[in-house]
Amino acid sequence: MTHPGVRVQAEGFDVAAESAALTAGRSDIGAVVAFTGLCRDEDGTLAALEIEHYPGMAEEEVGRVAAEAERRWPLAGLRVVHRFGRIRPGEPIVCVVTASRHRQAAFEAASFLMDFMKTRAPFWKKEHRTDGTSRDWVEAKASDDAATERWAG
Amino acid sequence: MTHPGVRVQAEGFDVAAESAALTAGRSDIGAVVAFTGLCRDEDGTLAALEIEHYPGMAEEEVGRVAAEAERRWPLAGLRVVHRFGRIRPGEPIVCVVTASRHRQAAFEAASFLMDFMKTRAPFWKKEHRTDGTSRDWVEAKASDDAATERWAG
Amino acid sequence: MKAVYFAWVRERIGKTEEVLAPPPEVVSVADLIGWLRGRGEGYEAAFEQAGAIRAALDRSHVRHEAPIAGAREIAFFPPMTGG
Amino acid sequence: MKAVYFAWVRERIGKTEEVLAPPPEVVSVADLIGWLRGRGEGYEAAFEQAGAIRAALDRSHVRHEAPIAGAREIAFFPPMTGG
Repeated sequence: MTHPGVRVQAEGFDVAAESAALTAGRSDIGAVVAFTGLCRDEDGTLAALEIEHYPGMAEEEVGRVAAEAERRWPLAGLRVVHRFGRIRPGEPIVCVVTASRHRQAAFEAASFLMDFMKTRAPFWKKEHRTDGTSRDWVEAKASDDAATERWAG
Repeated sequence: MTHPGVRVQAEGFDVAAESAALTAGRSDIGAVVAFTGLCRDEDGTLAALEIEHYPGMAEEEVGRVAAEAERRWPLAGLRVVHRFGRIRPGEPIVCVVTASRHRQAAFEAASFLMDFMKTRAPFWKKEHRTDGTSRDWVEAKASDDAATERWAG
Repeated sequence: MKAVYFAWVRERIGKTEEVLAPPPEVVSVADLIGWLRGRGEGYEAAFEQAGAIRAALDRSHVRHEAPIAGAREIAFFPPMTGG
Repeated sequence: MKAVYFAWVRERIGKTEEVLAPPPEVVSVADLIGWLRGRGEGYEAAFEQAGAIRAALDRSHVRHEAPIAGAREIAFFPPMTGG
């Protein structure tokens, strides 16, 4: 169930290179949407995020979401890269790149992938605070569940 | 009414550089959406697109659309670059980059910008065919009007 | 007032711009289109489906009902196909 | 069957994985959670809000009603916060 466009890694990534890989040598692609999710510093209170994942399942589950996106939209290609480990404010955490003939498919598929990544991919974020006193697990947001729900049916 | 994030130019652009310019030195941005619109070869029938624009109004109208996006969504920044002149299959025509704390604002604003770019920005595409026989103006699509309509209200 | 034309409106009229001096009874954009249609075959071809033609006054989109008084530049063009 | 734990479920239980040999009356994921809660304070703390805990059997999400028979690996973790 691992998908050739999906990677889970500790290293950073280059979203431009991911996009270029999808469009290289092709002239049937009219739209590329590249989403990058970045670590925010939460008004200076966050020193770093530590992202734990379920090795094996993370790749497989993201692959299942990717396959579902390809089933729903006519995509020319997609890439998903999700990092784990320690990530500092300003650094990228995740990217999703979708390519299609038309813009609506590319936009919707990228948005769908991110919504499902939030609620189905086995990653968990722990916050390391700048004051050193607390290290809390980020809580899942109801708004993310709601965002996922809108793709039902 | 020209907007500092808007450019209309004959030259190509680097969407990664546009994104980097929005996020450089900031750690309050959680999401960047970069849309790139590319010239398709229409199954080998298209040799090139020639894009005519209304100098002055093109910049102003895209600027008005950009200002409206900023009014509707809490954006940390946006960039829009639209090319004119002769563009070959595989080459980029337009890019829209939006940055925000949260992904939904970035996705929606980018999609909104593209929908309005299609229906309000004074650009016209003429097709140069590979068979050399015809040079037709691209017709506006009802689907683009419909896409714009969904942002009404 | 200066008129500018784009895409196939420009091609059919056969010029990119010109100075117009319409008579005082030409009040709205629609009036101006009607007046231009009487100026020759090219104009007639450009404006034959008048409802499809878009107009801008001083670089802002306007409806055909809009008054043209005071505008320095009027533009006529087909529906946009950028993006 | 191997059990693996993630995030605060792992922290509360105090281990990343272990081999479980539940009795035959433990049929579903929910049964296994109930059985684990009897194994000590850490498990009780991890599963005190059992409804909030997510489970996966052989790396696929499952509901708590799912039977565990035949699975080689069961995982317990809090709601995901990736992306």
